[in-house]
Amino acid sequence: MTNTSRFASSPAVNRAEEVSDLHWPDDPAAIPDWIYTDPRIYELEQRRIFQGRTWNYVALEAELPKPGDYIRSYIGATPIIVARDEHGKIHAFENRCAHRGAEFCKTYRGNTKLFICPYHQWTYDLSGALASVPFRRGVKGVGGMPADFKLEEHNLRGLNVTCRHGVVFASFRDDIESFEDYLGPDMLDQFDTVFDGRPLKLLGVHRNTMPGNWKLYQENLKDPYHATLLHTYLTTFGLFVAGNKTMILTDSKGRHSTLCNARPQGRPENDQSKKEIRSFHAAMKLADPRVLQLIPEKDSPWTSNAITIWPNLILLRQTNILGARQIVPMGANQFMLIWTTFGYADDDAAMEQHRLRQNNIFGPGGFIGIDDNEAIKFVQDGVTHSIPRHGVAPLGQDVEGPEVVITDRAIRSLYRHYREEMGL
Amino acid sequence: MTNTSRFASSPAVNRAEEVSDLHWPDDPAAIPDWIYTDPRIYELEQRRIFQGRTWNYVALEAELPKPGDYIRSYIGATPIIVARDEHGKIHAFENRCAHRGAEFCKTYRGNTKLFICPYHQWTYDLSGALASVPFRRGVKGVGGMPADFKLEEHNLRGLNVTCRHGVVFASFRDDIESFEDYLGPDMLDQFDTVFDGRPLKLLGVHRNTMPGNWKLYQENLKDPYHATLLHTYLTTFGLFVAGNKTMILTDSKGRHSTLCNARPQGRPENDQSKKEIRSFHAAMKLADPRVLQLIPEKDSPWTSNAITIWPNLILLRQTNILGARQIVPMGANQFMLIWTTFGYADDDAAMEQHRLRQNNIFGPGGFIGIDDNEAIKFVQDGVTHSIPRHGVAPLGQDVEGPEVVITDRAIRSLYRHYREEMGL
Amino acid sequence: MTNTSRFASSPAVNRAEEVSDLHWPDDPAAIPDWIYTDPRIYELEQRRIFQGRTWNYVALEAELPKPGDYIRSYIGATPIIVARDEHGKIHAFENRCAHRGAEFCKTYRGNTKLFICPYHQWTYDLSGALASVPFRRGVKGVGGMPADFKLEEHNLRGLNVTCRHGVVFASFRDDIESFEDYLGPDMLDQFDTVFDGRPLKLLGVHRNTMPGNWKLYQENLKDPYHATLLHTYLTTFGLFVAGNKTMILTDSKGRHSTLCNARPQGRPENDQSKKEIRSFHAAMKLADPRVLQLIPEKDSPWTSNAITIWPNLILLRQTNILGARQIVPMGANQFMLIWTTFGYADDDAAMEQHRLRQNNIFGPGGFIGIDDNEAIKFVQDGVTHSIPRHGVAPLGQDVEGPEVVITDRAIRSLYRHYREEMGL
Amino acid sequence: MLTSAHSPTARPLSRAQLRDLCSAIEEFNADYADTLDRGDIEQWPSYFTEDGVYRLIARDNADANLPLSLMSCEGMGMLKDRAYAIAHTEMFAPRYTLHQITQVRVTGFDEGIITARANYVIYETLIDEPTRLLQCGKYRDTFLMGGEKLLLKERNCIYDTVLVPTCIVYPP
Amino acid sequence: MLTSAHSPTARPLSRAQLRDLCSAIEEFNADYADTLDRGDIEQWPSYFTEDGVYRLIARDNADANLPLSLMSCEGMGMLKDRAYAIAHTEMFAPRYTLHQITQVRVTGFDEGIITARANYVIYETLIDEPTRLLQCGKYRDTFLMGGEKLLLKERNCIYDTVLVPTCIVYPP
Amino acid sequence: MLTSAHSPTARPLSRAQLRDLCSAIEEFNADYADTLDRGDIEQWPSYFTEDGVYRLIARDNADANLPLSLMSCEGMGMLKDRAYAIAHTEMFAPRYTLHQITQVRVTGFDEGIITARANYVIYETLIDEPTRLLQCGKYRDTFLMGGEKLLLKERNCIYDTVLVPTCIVYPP
Ligand code: FES
Ligand code: FES
Ligand code: FES
Ligand SMILES: [Fe+3]
Ligand SMILES: [Fe+3]
Ligand SMILES: [Fe+3]
Repeated sequence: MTNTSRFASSPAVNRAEEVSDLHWPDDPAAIPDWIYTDPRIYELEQRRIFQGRTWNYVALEAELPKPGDYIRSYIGATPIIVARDEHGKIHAFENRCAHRGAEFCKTYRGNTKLFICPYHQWTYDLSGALASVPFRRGVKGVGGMPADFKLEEHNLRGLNVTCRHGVVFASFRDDIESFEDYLGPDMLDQFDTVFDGRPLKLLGVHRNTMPGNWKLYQENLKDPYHATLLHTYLTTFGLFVAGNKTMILTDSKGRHSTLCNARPQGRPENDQSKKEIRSFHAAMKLADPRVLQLIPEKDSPWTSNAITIWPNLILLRQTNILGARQIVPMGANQFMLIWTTFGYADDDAAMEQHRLRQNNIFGPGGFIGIDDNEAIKFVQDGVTHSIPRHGVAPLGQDVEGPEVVITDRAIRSLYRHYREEMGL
Repeated sequence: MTNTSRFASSPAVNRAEEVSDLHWPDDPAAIPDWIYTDPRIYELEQRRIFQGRTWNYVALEAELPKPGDYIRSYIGATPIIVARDEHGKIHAFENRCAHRGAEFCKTYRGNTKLFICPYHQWTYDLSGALASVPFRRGVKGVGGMPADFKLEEHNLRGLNVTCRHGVVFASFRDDIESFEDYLGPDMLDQFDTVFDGRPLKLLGVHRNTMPGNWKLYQENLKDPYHATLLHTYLTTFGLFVAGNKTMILTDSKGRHSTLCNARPQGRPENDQSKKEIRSFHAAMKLADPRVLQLIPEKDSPWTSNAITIWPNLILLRQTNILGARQIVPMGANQFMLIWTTFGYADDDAAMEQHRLRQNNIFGPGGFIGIDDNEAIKFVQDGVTHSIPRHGVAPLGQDVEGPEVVITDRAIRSLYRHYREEMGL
Repeated sequence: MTNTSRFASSPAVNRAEEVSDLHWPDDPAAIPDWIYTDPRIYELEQRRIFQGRTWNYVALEAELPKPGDYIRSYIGATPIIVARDEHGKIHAFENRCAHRGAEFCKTYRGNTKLFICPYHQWTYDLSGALASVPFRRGVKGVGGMPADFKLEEHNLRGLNVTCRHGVVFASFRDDIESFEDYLGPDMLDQFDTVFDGRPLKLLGVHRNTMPGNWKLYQENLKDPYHATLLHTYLTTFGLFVAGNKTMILTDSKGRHSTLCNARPQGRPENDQSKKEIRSFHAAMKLADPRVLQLIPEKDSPWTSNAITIWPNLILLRQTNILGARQIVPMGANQFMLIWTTFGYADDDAAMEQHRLRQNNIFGPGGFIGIDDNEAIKFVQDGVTHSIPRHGVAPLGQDVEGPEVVITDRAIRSLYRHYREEMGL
Repeated sequence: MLTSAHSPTARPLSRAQLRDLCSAIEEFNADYADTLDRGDIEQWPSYFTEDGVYRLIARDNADANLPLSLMSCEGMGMLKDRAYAIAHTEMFAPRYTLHQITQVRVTGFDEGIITARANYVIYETLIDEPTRLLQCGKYRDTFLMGGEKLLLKERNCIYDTVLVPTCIVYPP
Repeated sequence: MLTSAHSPTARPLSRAQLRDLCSAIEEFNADYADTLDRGDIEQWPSYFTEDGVYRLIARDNADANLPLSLMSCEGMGMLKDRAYAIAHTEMFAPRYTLHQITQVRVTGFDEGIITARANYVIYETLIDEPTRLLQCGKYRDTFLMGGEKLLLKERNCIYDTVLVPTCIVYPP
Repeated sequence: MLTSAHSPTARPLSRAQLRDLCSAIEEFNADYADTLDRGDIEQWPSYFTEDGVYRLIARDNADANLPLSLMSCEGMGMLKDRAYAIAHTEMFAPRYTLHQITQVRVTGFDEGIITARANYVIYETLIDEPTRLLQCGKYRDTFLMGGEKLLLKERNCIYDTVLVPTCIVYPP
């Protein structure tokens, strides 16, 4: 990275550090409200987590297949650009002009040779390096840049980039372990069940704002308890049922996790666990079952893998849906979700159509997406307006094995890691 | 109340206590701008006043006549539920799930046997007690709640409830005087002129947001000066005129008050005081006077009683209108008003129609409501954007008797009490 | 000014002073992000700059030609009223009632003898002096104002007012140099080229909000670099081109500035500097060139003068357009612009029509206005969401002469002054 | 219930009749809105019959069968009294309003009485403030057709915007 | 492309025919919107043909020729499955919605197949929250005319509000 | 005054004529809006006559009889120059706009000159920002009827949204 002298931390962040009045409760199952509501925590998270030693999802290679292709993206709340240069190499850099700070790129995606900031036309190449500034030598021999002005000292702030099986991750830090070590063997194995190296095909992108703290979304995907209770589409049609064969993995640091579920053939028999599930609609039948039809395509024992990669990525394989959800925090009580849906480049037309049809389950208009989005709003409403205290995640034990489904183990392990990173 | 260990105060509130830079002016008639604009004061008010030793209006019994009936309500900014159990007892508790904090009830009113939080289906009875949690023992003998998990330690946060003559009040504190002692004899007498014990009939509810600090509304109803100047409908038609027989009462602590006015028969003669009143329209006549017609129904000497009960209730009896206005603060510069309008259960159809017709005077579209709502916006605009200083409430003397009408006595007494409660 | 005891500073401002964590970078060309984003800086600017020893533009005399005419205006974020009394004298005072603080005047402009606050009808004359309060002596000899109540102690907060050539400036301070000394000889000369003493005629007013910090607008008009790069209408049609005869003046304190440009006859030849300008469209021709036609009306060597008068005024003479732009800050990241467009009272109908037509260039829908408004949003977006650091304004040298066009000299000199005033 | 589906029509109308009635009501609503949006409130009663009824009703009250109205005028007298109060006696900051009235639908016709509905949205603009949505809702109307001229026998405005921003000055 | 100008009509229509079709579609849209705004979602499929197609498409996906839809129903089965889910199985806070549908324009007519477009805006109101704009966009429709009755063979809703606020429960 | 009540018509029109004119103008406005909302600004001048006049006027200036316009095009030359500038030379972030045009009302007809009015609301959507109300106002139009085809001789847009959010790029 270049001109690091320009990258001093902000007063906001300095002040955010004054959180000495915040005390984490002793009960290991307790989660204090203030991690969802306090703006100082939000500022601190930007620096300690998103700008810290983390690999952040920023793009799929399939979104920028050709040299010159680029997309706008984010790390934490920071707008960035991901671009592929003429040699095919992928770069990522801040979407902030090195001159006066303009967020110069305002298109979702495109193809270009150069990025030109509109204000004063400072011009950057596909690696984010400053290529030229107008009137560098002034006009008629007067004015312009100082004699000692060096273009290379005014590049866009570059990011550390890594790709695996078509997925692009970036970090503000150079001193960080490899992505493979970051995930660890078990998560990497899960990652590779979704991204098995086959070229991907982008099907589309959805975006929505969520009226809640971004961590509530990480929790949601680490929470098998809600999965088997809230979602009629999962419970009634057996996509995720407590009775199914299940596995819950976390990495050694407890920050990443995967929920695996093996859907039985046909409809789940009316087993014991159903009684406890109000969302189970025994009578319900689909007039058009194609939306749930499983077309075998992997030799995985699992029919769904819900992978959370800390801090900003949710990977979901459910039946034949493949999707990446990018978390973009927008303050303590709001975040943006970017739902990138894809298939494999070698899908035939029928399979592509099947994935598109099945996607009715997810997204901001999906049968399951609506449940979760609303539930997260309910929680943020509660912690924002009620008398501050703490919630509890007491289910299961930390020592239990991966097959135990009614557990908050993955949530507790996340917050152990979080407290370390945040110094709380 | 239960699991008090979970009710530690919030960092926001802790930080709100740092108000040492705020100094109340020496002039007893002065009111500093910062009580209307400073977010720290707002936070402190939530804890010291709304969560302090106060009785807060939360419902009319007529809103939940049957067992299982409930309504959403608020104390301060905190969403609560008021419910009537199978034995007819009324309970109030926070609208915040004891599990992860969801604001689980999102309907104005309804009837139920149980409250089920949608996220993980924790289920509460009509008293707010946790009745069941799904998968408490896990599945197939593994997972689930710890062995020592006790339902009764995870009830919804209950409130101290009292009812008088069909009106429901609640408090976060158990160590508080009775409602009757809280009002004191004079205010209680006023309260009973509106609520004489006859069953009430709910006519409807209006809601609006007010772009001002909530205390401005308390002041407005303690301010006979504006009443006789701002409101053409009061002055021109003699509903509230300085020249009328008037009484202004406060309780011994100065926090509650009542403005009583006796409307003369017919139209007020063009007396001395009219000259000073620009809002007086001598020429004005009503094409349809029914809206102001007084149908005698009480042996009270007064035709209007404007009762302010600290901190969140305005009771208004004006001619034949009966209404309760609940104040819900929403930050330093905004609050919600909930206007609950009612009659008596034994009103005949004509009387009910008369009350409904007369209600054109009040509410967010009422002839008088518009005047006040706008005036309060004007004040908030002024104190927010001008150079901070203080306003003055100098009229009258604190020692004067209740018959003196041109006085700010009730406003000054309120703020003496307020400073004590707030430690300012 | 009166009752200054009432004008104590606000807690917000007191707390705003705690900016010890903010450090201005050593590089004289560097400008830190936090001056555009930190709310404490915004509060401090209100007090140190807008309420400090500055002359703030508040009106044109042509907006209030007759006795009793008034307009709403602002100094910093503070709403004020500018009024002409029966003797023709112009007064300015806060738009905040001395009683309870209502912003009582809610019309753009009007004519009146008295200002009556609607809440309790305190009545002020055209100088802002309190003329009367209703029921001062109460009713029937009781209540009302204390015996020692003095009207003259409750006037509206008056401002120090000065006029030059039909332009009205005001200051919260009495201990301030004359407007002429405030501008200094060179700026005064520039001011007088726009306002040569001829009576003005108001053509209209436009208002828009800008999603950026107010200082970015001052910079924009002190930035010849962008002028010659961003604006196709300037570059392609030669209205402002690096190659043109140019002059950049600042006052001795470096807070005010003027950019002068002399447009060549006809279209600028395709000179050297064009190559560097991406916004230059050699091919572009106007189907209707009247919008750019220069009708000679001044003996000035310049065809455009862009004058920035610290802190809230931009004066623009471009071709035959005459305009004043008033800056009204609305928080750290937003401000309002009030574009007042005028001609001379002795313009004939054709000249007035010409000015109106030419005004298509400026304003929130103008060919140039759009460019600048968008550019400023881009910068605020960048400094708000990227990792806080500093921008650079390195062009040119501080010692260079006024003819050097590719320079940030005026920006740097502004911030030297700014740091002194702000104590940063 | 006021918010339920439309009432059956007594005698079925031909497409052409329906279309003519519909466009007549659209014209009526355009003039009604323009009168209010010009601030010419004292003309507002002229859109009603002598016994005309106007009600402004919060949707939650309507759904709960609670009889309260935010505004309620029974007949020309109360219509005129409200118009006069707004024009001459009520205190409020000056404001611009703009109506958008869409989906006019004739739902019944019988003996010169037309029942119809429409959706409305009202934007309010205060000085130096952004334009905001003041209220959206549904008209539930009964018109009297006198020759070419339509008059409102009853207009019920059922508003979705239950949480009223500050206050409603001009009747929707 | 779905957001491009309207397709040429096969046989030119007379003004009168156009006007009649247009007002018929306006009536259709008024009823369609009223059904949804009453929350009567289970009636929604009845506005489509047996093979009717419904799609809700983000404008940026449409412009980039990406095939993904936010909602997608191919035929009556999927239409009914979505209606049932909304009515009975999905968890969401109660809400009011209000449609405004404007600029209905018939763009083609051939063999009883009508192509048309319109603009829509939907307002959403949650309990104790201000009314907010949920989504605005364009209908790109194909109607089947069966005698007097119109049914949707295809409704594509192309929405400008790419950044969806929380979620879309009821189909626009 | 531009915001005052509508001008009297020279010769009274029959209901049918009024209806036909009204629906013709509704079609015109639908196409006008669709052209702008597709971003096809260079087609915009084609909706005007050679001597067509376009003005965008703040309501407070109109009410105060101040002659300034936010945009002003006198004739085809200036219309094309503005269209070209927006399409090729002005710098602004890409945006979606959506018009809603309602209450089209024919207010006069004489010698093939039609005066009409309507209300408009424009929504603007920027990348990764919520849709916002850009402006609402009133069209005050004069159309020239050439056979079947309508063209604008004059369109005055009087906008209520006096406090413009940032800027207006595309003419309303
Ligand atoms: S801000 Fe980017 S070139 Fe100046
Ligand atoms: S949050 Fe209520 S059950 Fe989990
Ligand atoms: S606030 Fe102005 S008179 Fe009382
Ligand atoms: Fe879920
Ligand atoms: Fe009042
Ligand atoms: Fe510029």
